[in-house]
Amino acid sequence: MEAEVKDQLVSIEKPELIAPPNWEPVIMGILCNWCSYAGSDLTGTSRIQYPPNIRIIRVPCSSRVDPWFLIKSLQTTADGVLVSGCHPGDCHYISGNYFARRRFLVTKKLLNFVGFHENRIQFSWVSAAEGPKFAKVVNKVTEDIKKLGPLHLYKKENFEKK
Amino acid sequence: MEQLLVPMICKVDKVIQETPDIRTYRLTFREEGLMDQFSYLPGQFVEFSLLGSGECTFCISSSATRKGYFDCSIKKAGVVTADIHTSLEEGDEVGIRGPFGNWFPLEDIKGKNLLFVGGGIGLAPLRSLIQYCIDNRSDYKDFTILYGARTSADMCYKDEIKEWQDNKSLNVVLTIDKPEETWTTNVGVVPKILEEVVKPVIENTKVITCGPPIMIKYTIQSLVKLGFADKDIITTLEMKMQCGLGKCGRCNIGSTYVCKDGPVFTNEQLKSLPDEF
Amino acid sequence: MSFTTFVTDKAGLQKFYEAVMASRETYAPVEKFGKFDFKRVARLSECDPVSPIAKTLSIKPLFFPRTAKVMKYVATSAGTDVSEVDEDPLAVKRVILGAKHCDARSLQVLDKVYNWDYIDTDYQKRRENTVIISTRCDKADTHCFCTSLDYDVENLDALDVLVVNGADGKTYLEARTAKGEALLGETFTSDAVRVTKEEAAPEMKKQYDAFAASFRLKMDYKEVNAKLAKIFDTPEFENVSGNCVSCNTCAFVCPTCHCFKISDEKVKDTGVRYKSYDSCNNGYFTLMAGGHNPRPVKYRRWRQRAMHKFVYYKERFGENLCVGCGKCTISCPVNISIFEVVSQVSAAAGNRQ
Amino acid sequence: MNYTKQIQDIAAKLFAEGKIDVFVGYRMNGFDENQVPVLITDPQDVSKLVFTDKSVFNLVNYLKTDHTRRKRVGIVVKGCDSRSLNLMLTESQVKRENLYVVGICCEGVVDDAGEKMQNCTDCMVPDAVVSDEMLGTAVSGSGTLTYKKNADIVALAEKPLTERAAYFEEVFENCIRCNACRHSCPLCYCAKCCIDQETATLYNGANTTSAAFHALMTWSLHLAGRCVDCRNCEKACPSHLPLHLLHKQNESVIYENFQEHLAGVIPEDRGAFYKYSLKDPDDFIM
Amino acid sequence: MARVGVFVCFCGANIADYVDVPQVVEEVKRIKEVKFATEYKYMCSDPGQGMIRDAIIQYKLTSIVVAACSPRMHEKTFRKALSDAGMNPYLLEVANIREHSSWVHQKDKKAATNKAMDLCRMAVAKSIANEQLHEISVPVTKRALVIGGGIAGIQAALDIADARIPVVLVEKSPSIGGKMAQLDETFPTLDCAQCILTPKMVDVASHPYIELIPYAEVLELQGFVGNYKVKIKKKASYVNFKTCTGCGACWQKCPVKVPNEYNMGIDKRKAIYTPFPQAVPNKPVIDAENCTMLTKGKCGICKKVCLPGAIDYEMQDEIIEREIGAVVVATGYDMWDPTPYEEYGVGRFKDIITSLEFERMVSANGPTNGVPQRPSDGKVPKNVVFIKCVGSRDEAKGIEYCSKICCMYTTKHTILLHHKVHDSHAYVFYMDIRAAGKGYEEFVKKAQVDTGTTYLRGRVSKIYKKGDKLMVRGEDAQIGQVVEVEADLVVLATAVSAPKDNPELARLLGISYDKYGYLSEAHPKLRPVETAKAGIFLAGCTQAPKDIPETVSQASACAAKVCGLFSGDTMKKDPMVSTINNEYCSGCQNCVKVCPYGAIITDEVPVGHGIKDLRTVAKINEGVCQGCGSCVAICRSMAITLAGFTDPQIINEIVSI
Repeated sequence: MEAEVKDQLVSIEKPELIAPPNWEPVIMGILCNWCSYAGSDLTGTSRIQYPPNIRIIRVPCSSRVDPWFLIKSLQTTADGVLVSGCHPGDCHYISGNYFARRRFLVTKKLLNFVGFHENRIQFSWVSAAEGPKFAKVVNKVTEDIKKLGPLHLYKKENFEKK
Repeated sequence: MEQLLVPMICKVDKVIQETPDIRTYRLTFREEGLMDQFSYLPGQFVEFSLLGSGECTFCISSSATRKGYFDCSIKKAGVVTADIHTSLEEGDEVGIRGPFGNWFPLEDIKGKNLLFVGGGIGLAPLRSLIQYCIDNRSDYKDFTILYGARTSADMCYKDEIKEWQDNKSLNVVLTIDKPEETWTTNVGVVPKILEEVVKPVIENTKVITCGPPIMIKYTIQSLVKLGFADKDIITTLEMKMQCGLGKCGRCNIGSTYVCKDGPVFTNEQLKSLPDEF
Repeated sequence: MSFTTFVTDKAGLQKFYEAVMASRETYAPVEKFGKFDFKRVARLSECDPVSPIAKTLSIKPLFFPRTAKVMKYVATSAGTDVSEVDEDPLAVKRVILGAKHCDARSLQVLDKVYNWDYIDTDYQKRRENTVIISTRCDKADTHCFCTSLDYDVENLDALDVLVVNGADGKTYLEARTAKGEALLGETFTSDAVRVTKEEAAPEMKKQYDAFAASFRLKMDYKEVNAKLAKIFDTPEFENVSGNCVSCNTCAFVCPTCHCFKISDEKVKDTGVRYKSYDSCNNGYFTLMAGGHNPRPVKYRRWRQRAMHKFVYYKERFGENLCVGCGKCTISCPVNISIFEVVSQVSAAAGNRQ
Repeated sequence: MNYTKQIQDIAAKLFAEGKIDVFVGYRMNGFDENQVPVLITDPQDVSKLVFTDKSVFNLVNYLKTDHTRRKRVGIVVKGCDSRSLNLMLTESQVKRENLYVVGICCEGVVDDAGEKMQNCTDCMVPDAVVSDEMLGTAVSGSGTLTYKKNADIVALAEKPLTERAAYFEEVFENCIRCNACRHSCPLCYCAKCCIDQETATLYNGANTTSAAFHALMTWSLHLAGRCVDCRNCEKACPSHLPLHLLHKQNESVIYENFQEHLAGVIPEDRGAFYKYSLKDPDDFIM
Repeated sequence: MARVGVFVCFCGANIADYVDVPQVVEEVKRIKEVKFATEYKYMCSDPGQGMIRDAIIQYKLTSIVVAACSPRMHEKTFRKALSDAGMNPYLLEVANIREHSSWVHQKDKKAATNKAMDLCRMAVAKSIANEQLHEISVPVTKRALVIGGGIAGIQAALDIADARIPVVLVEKSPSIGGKMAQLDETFPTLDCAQCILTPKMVDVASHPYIELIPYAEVLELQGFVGNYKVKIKKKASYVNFKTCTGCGACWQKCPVKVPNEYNMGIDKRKAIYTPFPQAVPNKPVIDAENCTMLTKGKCGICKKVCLPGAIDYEMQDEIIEREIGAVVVATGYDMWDPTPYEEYGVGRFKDIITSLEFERMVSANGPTNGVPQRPSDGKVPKNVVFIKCVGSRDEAKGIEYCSKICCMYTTKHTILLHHKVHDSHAYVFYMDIRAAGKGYEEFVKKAQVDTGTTYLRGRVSKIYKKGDKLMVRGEDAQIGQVVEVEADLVVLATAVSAPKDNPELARLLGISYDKYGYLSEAHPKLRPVETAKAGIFLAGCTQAPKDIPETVSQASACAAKVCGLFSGDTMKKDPMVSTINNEYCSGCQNCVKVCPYGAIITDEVPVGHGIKDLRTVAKINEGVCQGCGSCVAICRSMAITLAGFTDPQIINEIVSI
């Protein structure tokens, strides 16, 4: 039964493309240094287990995240991205996450508009104390993206020629 | 043309730190036998790819008369050259396309007095010709090298200059822009030393000059003042190049493609070009 | 060698096109967002061989792709593997339908630069393997001036098969080269009449004359060539480039512009070197690593563009680097016309002298 | 809508009073009924100036070129143009004291085919918001501005994801990477565009679908909250791509979620990305 | 491009049990730029660090990747190892394969190993774009400015000055002392405020490291941390403090009488006055608004009686400039004006007074010599009603927040009343009693018992006059009935509000303030005394309402921060700050808007291309920049680079999985 489901795993944006067997998504996690990265460290020190699909990049603040990074990730290596920062009001740099929040919403909606499933671009607020939450977030994102299948839109790996 | 744009892989044999911002890379081809086939003449250049970083144009600073390798001297100027400086060490690989461009008029200068006027990294193309001429010393008459740099530390090919100074058949004049404590010879910009110290013979002399644009400009002015004919002043032109094949259009000045028709020009030719370099 | 001329009707022509499509890889104008670009087609219904010239991009990308992969390299500690690109997808035997005369002519002009010194073998291969079927326009567009330039539009031999819709309702197909002859011979199965060139000539001439009479723009290219060659420093260039927004689209749609840039793109340990279009109107075109730029301001770049088209290329290769297609003017957001520019500059310069 | 006479008079007066070095307006293109921008430096040429509903191009674009920088400029602006001018002023790209702005109460312009442009039928700010002198009578009512969501994006948003993806793939595939869109945009004035990176891992200049996607997405995000919907980009695009879709999408997201003003309507307002509110939506974040 | 060395740590079994370390090493060795890779039990140990040092030299490495625990753990350790080998410490990258791989994927060694390899590849890719960075050192002017001479300012000034750091103390009024000088006794110990404050005031005046500038205000602050320039306006006092002996002849003879602010207007002072007898400096000033000599040119008595000749009617405001390195803002608080409480009859009934007025009345040096009196008739009140939360915790009329000190001072007032008028009875209308603090709850409990005060839980709804008494109607929520209390005097425990000048002060200092006007701290929990602007600190009620012990602690904390800042001749800062590439900067100044620290200013640079003109570009003050990267992400021209997190670095990470 389970094998059957796996066989039918297609790319949600391009249903004609079927995921290879045992396909595992790659998720790019961009975390702010002060809250979410510390939170993810706490997940580690608490030995809370989560799926191994996420690859973590450390940035000083969620406001450092240029939408470019998300686009580039989706175009090259990732099937989905997760950006995580401090809870509103807790930004180490006072207001960075507020600026970031606006950019994220617009970027997410725009990417969705041009054909990316909205679950491929996800955001979370995880504080340094929320080790369990980080694991939960990663679980959810991984699960979501596994359902969407591999991302094939505008991938650079083929270096296609028109 | 795509295959003409594909570089051959070369290995770095040796790295010589000439000055704080100039390095000479001694290269050979990775594939055996290619080095022997690689024939070039003084003045020609290669396209040098640091794969993953980009491609740059450099002249070959050695002469094909010295077998088994070729040299490229690289000054840190932009992104790619800075990358080359920090990362390229002995044993590493680079991509090379070439040789491209024309060369110094070797036939024309045969039997003539030679005056080389170089400044800074501009000695690199001259070095190729100087080595070539030294290796065929009997073909030429008087042989003068005037080389200037901002400071004594900025002089490249220090060891080789020493050899030239020891060579009794060469007249080597060195100068730096500003006085330094340990510097015992000439001080002053190249055109000044040219007029005041070198005082070249005009008759039957070919001048080959290369250096920063500003130096070339004033050197040519003083050469003309000294009485040299435009056709006897030979220089190399710097222009943005990419393909090296006379196709990409970047080095186009008037109906001339610097990468094909140059980079070596006589002053006479330069005068006929639109003033866009 | 004498070539065949067929006379047929609209249906016969369609049948011929369909036969071509069935037997060869075929490229023809395909409409997307109201603009035609030459794309691979399998059926006649997908394309429009008589697309309006004002809305059709040139065939240049089929010979000189907008982006070509030069090479691929994989750099690991074991060494750098440089591999040339896989099979050139454009170097197969193919046919282009619906090319305009100016398009065909542009290839003749480009041949000169591509076959100069280093020979662009890819380009040559593509040229050799391509048969161009070109329908002669019935009417000149507002910005066309092909008849004013240094080539014989009527007897153009850059195209392989000429299609003329005669005023008499008949369609004339004339092979102009051996390639065209071969294609016609192989695929033309309709019950059309084979005539001699001379027999078809009057009707063809009539069509051409009507076409030639429809031109709004006319100039004397020799005078322009001669005048421009003398006036490098005219301030007129600053005036004519005034409302240019430096958008570069002229160069990208021009069938004869051939400047390109080489750049690397890298993901993981794999890099690809691309050769892509570039434009001399781009401020970075001649910027050197040290910061020196011989053409830092707009009018100098415009001068380069105009002079390259009408002086430098002519001096070097004997042809104008312009085929009079007017594509640049149509695409230009502010309708700057290369025709106007060179005529105005040369006229103004002439007045001054 | 015909202000030819008034604009000619104004330009002549400004030249006569020595207030400007160059006047940016429209002239007939010389071959059909359409107009092109013109930069007038010689007072004798003011008779070339025209202004009708064919005066389409956003002239503010010229304020970033060699011909107008560091000069005193007279310029004609419609509603949308004036908003971009407002942003140029806010972003310190031009100095107000160097400008003489002729504002138009714009009744909408028409495209080459003579049909009213879509951005004009949707126009929410027809009257110039910055001017030294206004021509015409105010078109916009005095009531509060009601946001008109672009019909194209509404229709697209309703389509299934796969169709949208296929549609946009076609858009990006047909891009020829000439960058005319950004050069014709008055608000793309950067000395060097971020898309023109030369480093290999950052490079995006090739004419591939993925690079076009990247470039246009980045471009539209840089104009999010700033685009004034003048459609210079679409006018310049040689492939006639529906570039407004990206901008209108961002605009609607910003308007609906952040309750921001339309770009460039308020002086000194830099757009949605350069400020924030504690009340911004948070529900899309885990 | 670079020459990278990779060092993978076993972390004992922590990593090695779940990640196949040798396989990771083999994998990274495949990367072109990796010239050396190895593994070790504990990279952070001395031998481990030694391996790094040796490899750097042997393989001419230009950057180092250590794959081990979180960079938050050992980044500093490894940076030091790089430094020891003569390499720039910022060429280090740490791949976090413990917290992010081995510890969280313990059940799947293959997946954990794969992930560890990816993380290493990413770190290598990032390190390729690493650049040499150097700690930023900013020169420091070792002098502090303290704004406000209340207890907070006094404490901060003394603590800083005791560390032999010069302090400039600016006080708005003629004397330091602030609100505390007006208090009689202080809770919960009931020690006399004057007794504990005045010695400190005298210390300030006599401290060799303190320059006291009373009767002055700050006009302008320029510069950045360690390098501020302040302009202070010293208001004309018309008395030459140098020659004045403080004998008091002048104010005794002065004929003009005006309400005395120190005593809340209950009595009068003269036009030339010292605010209170213990004032520091104990020199009089002339109140220019009321002095008839200054307003009308008539009088001149004080000048006549002044033997030292210290009076100078021609004196002008003086602008004093000082170079300073840090600022402590201690502007205290204002008492909230209860006028909105119309139903209480505030303003209509004379016998309703505020708590501070009551404080003055019961003060031994107060206008009534320590015995409370009804303002209407001067009688000693017997029944006194205290109403708490007047203004506080009242969104409708007052302020949302709790003023924190009212519960305690009202309790103190009931005690003081009981002490001064033995047969009095106090009623307290209250919402809650908030007595969190050392000895506070005990103090409240004891006071209730000792004074027999009637506590009524509920809001007062109305006060009206009945004869010469005030009838206070309120609800007693505990019995659920409306109660009315006949009062001789009503004391309103008015809220603490932010000084009304705070917004303006915040603007001129370049710091932020909240919606009430309190100055904002950098972080509510972890950086409560710093502001977002480096080198500016907050002490006391200017940040939020506080009691004296808290104020003093915060002031001392400020002093510690200032001393820390001044501990070297230069300040060391992490080099992870933004820089602007002038060539690309288009001068749109959007970055200025998003910078939370005001670290970005504008600069003018030549246009170039032979054009002789200037253009505006942004300029980042690296002394102020904290390296958040907000500006980098919004810079459309990519003209801003954040060292340590550059675009090439992050993109390299993204593309190299």
